[in-house]
Amino acid sequence: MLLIPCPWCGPRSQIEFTYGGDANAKRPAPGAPEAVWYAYVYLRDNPAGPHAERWLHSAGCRQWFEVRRDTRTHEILGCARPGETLPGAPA
Amino acid sequence: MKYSIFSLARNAVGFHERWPLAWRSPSPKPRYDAVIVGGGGHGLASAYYLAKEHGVTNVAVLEKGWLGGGNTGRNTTIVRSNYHLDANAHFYEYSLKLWEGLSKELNFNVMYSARGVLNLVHSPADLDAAIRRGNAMRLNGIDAKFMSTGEIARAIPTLDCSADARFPIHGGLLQPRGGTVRHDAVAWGYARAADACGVDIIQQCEVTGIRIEGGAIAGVETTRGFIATAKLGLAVAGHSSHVAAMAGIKLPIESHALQAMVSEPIKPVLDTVVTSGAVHFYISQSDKGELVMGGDLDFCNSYAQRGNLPIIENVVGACLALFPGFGRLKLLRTWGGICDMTMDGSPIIAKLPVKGLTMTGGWCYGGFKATPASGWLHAYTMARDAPHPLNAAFTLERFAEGRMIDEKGAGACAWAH
Amino acid sequence: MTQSHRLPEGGIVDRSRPLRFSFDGAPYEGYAGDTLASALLANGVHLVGRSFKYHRPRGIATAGVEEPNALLQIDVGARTEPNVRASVFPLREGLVAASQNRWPSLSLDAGAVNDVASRLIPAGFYYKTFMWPATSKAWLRYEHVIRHAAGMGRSANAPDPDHYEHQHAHCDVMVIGAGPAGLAAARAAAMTGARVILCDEHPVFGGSLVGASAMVDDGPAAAWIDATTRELKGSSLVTLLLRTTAFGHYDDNLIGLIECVGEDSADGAPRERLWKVRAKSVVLASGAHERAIAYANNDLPGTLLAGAARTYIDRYAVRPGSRAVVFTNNDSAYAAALALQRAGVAVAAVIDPRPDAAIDGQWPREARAAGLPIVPGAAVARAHGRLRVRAVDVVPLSGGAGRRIECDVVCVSGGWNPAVHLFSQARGRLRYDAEHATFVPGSALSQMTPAGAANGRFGLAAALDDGHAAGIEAAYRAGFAAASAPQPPRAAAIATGALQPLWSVPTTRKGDKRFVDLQNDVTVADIALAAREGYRSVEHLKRYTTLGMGTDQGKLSNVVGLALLAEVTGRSIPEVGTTTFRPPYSPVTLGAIPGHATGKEMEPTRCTAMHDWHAERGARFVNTGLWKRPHSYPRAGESPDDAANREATNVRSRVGIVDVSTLGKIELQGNDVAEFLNRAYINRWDTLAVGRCRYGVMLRDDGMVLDDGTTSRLAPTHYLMTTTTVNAVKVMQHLQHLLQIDWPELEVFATSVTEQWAAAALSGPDARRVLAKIVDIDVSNGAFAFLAVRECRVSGANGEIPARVFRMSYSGELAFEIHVPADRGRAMWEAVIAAGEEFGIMPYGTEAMSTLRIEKGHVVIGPEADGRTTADDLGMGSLVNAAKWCIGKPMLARAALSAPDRWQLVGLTAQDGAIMPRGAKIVADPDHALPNPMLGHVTSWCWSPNLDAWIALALVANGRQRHGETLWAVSPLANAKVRVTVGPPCFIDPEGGRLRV
Amino acid sequence: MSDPTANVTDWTSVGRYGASPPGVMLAEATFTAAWNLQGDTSRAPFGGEANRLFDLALPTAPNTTARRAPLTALWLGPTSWLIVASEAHALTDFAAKRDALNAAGGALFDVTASSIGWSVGGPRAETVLAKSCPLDFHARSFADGVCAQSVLGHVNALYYRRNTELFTMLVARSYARGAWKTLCRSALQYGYDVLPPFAF
Ligand SMILES: Cc1cc2nc3c(=O)[nH]c(=O)nc-3n(C[C@H](O)[C@H](O)[C@H](O)COP(=O)(O)OP(=O)(O)OC[C@H]3O[C@@H](n4cnc5c(N)ncnc54)[C@H](O)[C@@H]3O)c2cc1C
Ligand SMILES: NC(=O)c1ccc[n+]([C@@H]2O[C@H](COP(=O)([O-])OP(=O)(O)OC[C@H]3O[C@@H](n4cnc5c(N)ncnc54)[C@H](O)[C@@H]3O)[C@@H](O)[C@H]2O)c1
Ligand SMILES: Cc1cc2nc3c(=O)[nH]c(=O)nc-3n(C[C@H](O)[C@H](O)[C@H](O)COP(=O)(O)O)c2cc1C
Ligand SMILES: [Zn+2]
Repeated sequence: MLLIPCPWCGPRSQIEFTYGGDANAKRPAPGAPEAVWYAYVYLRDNPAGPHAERWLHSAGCRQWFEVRRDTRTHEILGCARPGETLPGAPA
Repeated sequence: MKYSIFSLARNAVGFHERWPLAWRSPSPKPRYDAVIVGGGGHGLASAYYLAKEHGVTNVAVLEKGWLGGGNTGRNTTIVRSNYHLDANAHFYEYSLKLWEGLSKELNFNVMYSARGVLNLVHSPADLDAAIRRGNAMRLNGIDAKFMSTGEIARAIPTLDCSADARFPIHGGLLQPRGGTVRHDAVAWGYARAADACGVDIIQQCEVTGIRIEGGAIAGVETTRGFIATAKLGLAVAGHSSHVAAMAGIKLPIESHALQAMVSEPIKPVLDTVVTSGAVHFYISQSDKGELVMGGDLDFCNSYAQRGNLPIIENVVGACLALFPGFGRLKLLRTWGGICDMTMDGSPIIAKLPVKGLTMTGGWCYGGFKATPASGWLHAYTMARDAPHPLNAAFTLERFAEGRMIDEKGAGACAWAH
Repeated sequence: MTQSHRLPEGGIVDRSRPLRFSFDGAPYEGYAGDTLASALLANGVHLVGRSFKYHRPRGIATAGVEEPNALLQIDVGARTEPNVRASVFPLREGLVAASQNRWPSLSLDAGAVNDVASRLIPAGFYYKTFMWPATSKAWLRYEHVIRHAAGMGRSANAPDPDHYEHQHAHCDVMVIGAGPAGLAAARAAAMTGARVILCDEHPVFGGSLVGASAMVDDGPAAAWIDATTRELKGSSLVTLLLRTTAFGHYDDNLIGLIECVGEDSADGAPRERLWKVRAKSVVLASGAHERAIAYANNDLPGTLLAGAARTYIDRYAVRPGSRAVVFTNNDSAYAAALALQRAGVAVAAVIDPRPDAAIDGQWPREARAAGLPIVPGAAVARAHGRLRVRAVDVVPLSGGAGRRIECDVVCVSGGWNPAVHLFSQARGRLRYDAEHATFVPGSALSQMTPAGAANGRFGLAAALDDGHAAGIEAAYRAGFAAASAPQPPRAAAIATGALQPLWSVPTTRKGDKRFVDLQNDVTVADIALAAREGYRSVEHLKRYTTLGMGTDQGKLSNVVGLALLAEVTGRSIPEVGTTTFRPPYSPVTLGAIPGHATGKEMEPTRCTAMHDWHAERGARFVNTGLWKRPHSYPRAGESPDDAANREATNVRSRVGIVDVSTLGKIELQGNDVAEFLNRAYINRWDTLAVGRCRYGVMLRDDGMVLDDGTTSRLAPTHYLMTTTTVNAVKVMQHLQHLLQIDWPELEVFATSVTEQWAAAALSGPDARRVLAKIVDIDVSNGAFAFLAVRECRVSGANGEIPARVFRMSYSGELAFEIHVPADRGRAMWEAVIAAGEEFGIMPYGTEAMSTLRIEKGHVVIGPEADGRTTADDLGMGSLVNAAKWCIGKPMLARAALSAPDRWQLVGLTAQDGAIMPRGAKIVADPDHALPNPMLGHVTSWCWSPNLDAWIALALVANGRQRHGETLWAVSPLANAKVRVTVGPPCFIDPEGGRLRV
Repeated sequence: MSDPTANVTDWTSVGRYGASPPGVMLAEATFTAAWNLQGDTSRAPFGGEANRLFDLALPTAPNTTARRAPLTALWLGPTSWLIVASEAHALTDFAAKRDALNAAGGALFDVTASSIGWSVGGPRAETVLAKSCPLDFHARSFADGVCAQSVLGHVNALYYRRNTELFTMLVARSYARGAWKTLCRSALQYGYDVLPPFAF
């Protein structure tokens, strides 16, 4: 069971969290072209390897944040609060 | 050598020392007319039908591991066609029809066990939805039967049908022709039959790149060298995004771990497949006697073929809530597979935006039952370079066009389907 | 009840506490401290079961969890338990045990015909036959027979009377296994001040050292075990767990343990406890499993592992037989041979394939000195006997004539396999160790340190050393270091000679059965067959032959099997590799896995503040999400549906009250709330006046309807949003995401107040009169208009209650929604009921509420808004404000979402008084050939007591253009078909006059 | 599955259950008001205003508390706190304070009726809480004054260590009965007392 490092509460058990998916899916500006909206709504980064993803500490501090996790090993490589840069970016 | 009780008897005399190879292990040729990536049920079926139905026999199936080692070898083996939406209903019903004749077709006993699949209903709202679905099935010419709580209690005495249960059983929707099929036999049966048609099944051969020239498929880079082909079909399930990316295509798919588990073998206690959407649980008893159980996804992207305890707790918790008598049985083994979850819960069996490239994937946790139809239609689409009416709706473009096939209505959230 | 094979002294059994038990009906006696297996052996019982496929007689083969044969059915009735491993199951008074998989009896089993017919049923035979006749049901019939022949023990058919619980725990160092290595590791780690948990599956500490004659720290091993455990018990930072198996390793070093607490749950203690231990660092000191050698009839009762024989003698003081043959390719079995001799068992011979010169370790030398007849360069080729081994044929490997040796036990050792299961589960790489011909942990893991036999460090001295070092290392990794390096426990190293790999003994007779996997009846020939047919991957071998797929998961057989596969396919053993190790390490009781989260507590249950009142009035409850809501309040002799109709009629004619506390409620404050709501909803909120509320609809990003509800403006920068009951959490998380990730620039603070407010909707022509009696504000139409919100005080029998009252209507009648702090919910409810009495007020449930809203054509998230419908499909396209952007709007532009044939919301009325079938589909021609094209389906339907007809809401292709048409609502499941008239969704008071009075 | 606490009612049923001497003490933790305060302390004037209104420094370190009897301020999130009053009239003029905080760029929500509080003490308190909660309650990592939101089984719960002997926890009202049952069942094997309510 994952031990997820909440950037506020520190490492907590996975059961306190809710998954939010691909963190690179960034909400487009209202006026963005339909193609951009389509990509945002439907297309996902889905790498076999380090994956930037969102988690909500739903049973804890109620904060959304980002985690980089290797999808092959489930090893967590880093976490970040909104606005911070997520460490462990693949070179 | 044809498999039968007679060949078995004949070989018994010779202490089974003369059985031939079920399939060869050839080394890859430099070029094929068609290459299928993925030696699971879908890839092997695609190759078999290419050869058998369309006479394309110069075909290779490339498998990075051992054939059938992906989800085909790790699923809970439930086959059914109890869908609500037309596109799904017709597709899965075609698959079920192929299952019915598959052992004979392949001369390999895939153990299609038409023991019935019963979806339990736990609330009045579920009841409406289940009956609505059953009616849609019947209007689509698919067998479906509603079972009252009383009928269920009589048919499955081990089930807790009491009215004060946490999730009381309000009835159930039965598809009598639904059931199970021996997972490994499907991979092996198609492999043997495809091999007999001349298909090269190449194991331990991972595709590491896709070569595109002038916007068309030129071949694949593999761990065993470059292999040229103009027709490339992807049947890599959980790895769909990963492999499609080699052709520069981003898919509306996420890969998630789904776990399954078996109890120790026991004497027969359960003759039908029982599933419950409300508590995310499904169970059947294998011929060896284990209870084969599964439930929900592990809820975060994964390629690890393993999961964690919370889901196992939920699955067994649901099991014991429904079957309180199983409490002292023991869990024997748990494992996981990688599901290719799409944004509407339905598959993609279609041409991709590169000339000569097709895929059959996006199975979510329900693609085993699709194996024969998926292979058949994928082969058709590859051979004719155009989809068959049965898979015409399962395009990649449907999302951009707003033609989602969203059985659950859960929307663009991969893990919600 | 003599214990014919019990030794006069020695062992850890308590001879002062005899225990009576029965096996297959016959009474026996053992001692406290026995396992069921040791007690059976003490009574000379070897034959305990029949094998899975061939139904061959089988005996006790091991003294541990790796047992493939001795699987018994324990107890009867609700507490009966199948497949119990007798080799680890502690004996208890009155225990009732029975053999499995045999009929009519163990010694005379009809299933044994399979053995005779065995040549017809080699590995995978079922893939090749049972295909005739070629009908879709053919296999079902064969399957029926096969299923009943297969399987093992039986499941109980009554609920498990015992209960199980979970326990979370955290530690710096988790030590798995309390043998010499584990004890040394725990001791060393504890000295550093680290928090340590030590567990062992056995009921005693010491592992393979228990009862052994070895010396540790110049004293008897038993004394060292004692001192060490006492020292550990003394520390408040150490937790010791016996009868506790570490069954699995999960992400981030979460170790699953299963503890056997007690056999029944008097005093509230559970039967078993599932531990979830989050360990900073783990020492895996799980020891090693001995393996066998395959030769003809190597499955006869009386055949057991040499190490097991030694354990039965040393630990349980049991003599496994009277005349033994020992067959080994390594030194360890010589210790067993010596133990046998000490125990008064005649050792007829020690058969060893190794050349005489190679048999020179310390134990072999002691064996020679003790006069044991050693036969070098030889092997056991075949065993004889029916229900018990009588003799073995011994052949020189160089060829030449063999000889027969009489015996009633054969003790076999083919070498040892480290118990690397959890190391491998933790994704540790294994390395093939040619010296010991087995797989051992390869590259180290940062969070797990294997030690002792589990680490390929066989031998006591090595194990103690290795364990000690591992304990220090693990503690250091967890951030703890000992002030002064403690001394490792010492033992004399024992010189051992090299092992000579021997997996199977060649045979000349083709029909011979040389078993590799005893439980699943997999023979050497089966492995050759698999390879011959192309099942050459170790994973294919496993699945084709079922090697290692039994309850023992191949602890004895896997390495032998893959070595044989390597042999027949001409590959090296490491090339072949192992199959995947998966949890659980040994089988875990299903009941323990969810703990209490099953049955009625599988999911939590939520109750509103008025729940007890409803219950006291005999309400029928339904689940809505996790909530319990009253479905209706049936009176004596009234059906729930009749009750609902009565309740619904009463609302339209007089007045009714319904508990709506379960609606999600979210309060928002901040300067940008209006802007935020404008973006989140399809409609506008900046234009909403303070003190008023409005119905709103939210879309998903894909343009489909997500949720709906009314939102009120309590102050310029203060709003109260309501959501549907089921979506409350989803919507809150959605809003949090928008505020924290997408639009952090907006100044909006939100909190869920669902739990804060109890709410009731008071509706019906007399609603105002009832309300006026209990509130301190003017509720006249002028002062309190439709869609207005007021704060006031509700006064009732138990004082005044601050409240928010909303004049809105779901029923379509004059209605008010009253919200009060949840702790005053029941008081408010009772005040309204009291005030309403004179007007004939009745409580109503979800069923009547549904009838009322269907009559009004209100959509519900789920049936109508089914996740595939747009606002326009539901007839609310006009609400999508053209002047502003909102979530979902961009994707709504997709052509298909405004196609003319989209399914649109309509109202249906059954013609000529017919009953609308449940879950009906809409077709043009009910008798059209199948497949019959569907034009839509009924989403909600009811008997409308107020219209005196069956009506429904439905989604129908191009429905808004079909008003007035006649279509068919059909239900093949109920073989019902009804003519229906299509019309607008609202059946009652379309202008809404009633709710504005 | 048998349920040893089938007849457990609720936290008002004072008495001794199971073995003596009991390993666990349970009691309702009563409070007169609980307000959720939200705002960004790094943005003036909110921080200063909040501290002034309640005359206590909001704990800004995650999972910490500040106590000025009869008030306790518990950290809920980087911009969210729960202020609990254990005596009548300790927290008053909600509307005025809310308006003041709105003006200062913050928010105030009354959640007094939202949850039920319990105190859990005794030598087995940590063990009992840890049966249903994955937090590490050992004093080494859960010191006096620490608070943390987590779960009790499948129910969200807030835990606060008042002192070495005593934990106080909050559970949402609609879940309270089930959560209480969970606590009692975990405690029964060690014996437990249900004491009359005492202040948060
Ligand atoms: C636990 C679980 C339970 C399930 N239960 C059911 C069920 O009850 N009913 C049902 O209908 N469905 C079920 N499913 C879904 C079903 O198993 C799958 O949808 C189906 O087996 C997919 O078959 P496939 O041949 O497409 O994929 P696979 O069998 O996974 O085959 C894909 C193959 O591609 C190979 N591959 C991947 N990448 C490469 C590469 N780069 N180069 C070469 N080869 C590659 C993989 O090694 C793999 O062997 C379940 C799935 C899981 C995980
Ligand atoms: N070739 C040989 O001579 C040989 C081979 C094997 C063992 N040994 C002897 O074994 C000893 C090695 O000591 P050791 O401590 O490494 O092994 P051990 O066998 O003495 O101790 C391992 C203990 O861990 C327990 N265990 C294993 N897996 C477990 C799990 N998942 N959960 C809970 N408990 C578990 C076992 O029941 C056992 O009690 C030495 O005394 C050595 O003489 C010798
Ligand atoms: C339908 C089905 C039944 C299974 N039955 C057993 C079984 O009886 N014993 C066993 O050890 N494993 C059983 N397994 C699990 C496999 O051993 C294996 O775990 C699974 O195929 C995944 O492969 P992997 O664990 O090697 O990754 C079964 C798997 C499936 C799909
Ligand atoms: Zn947090």
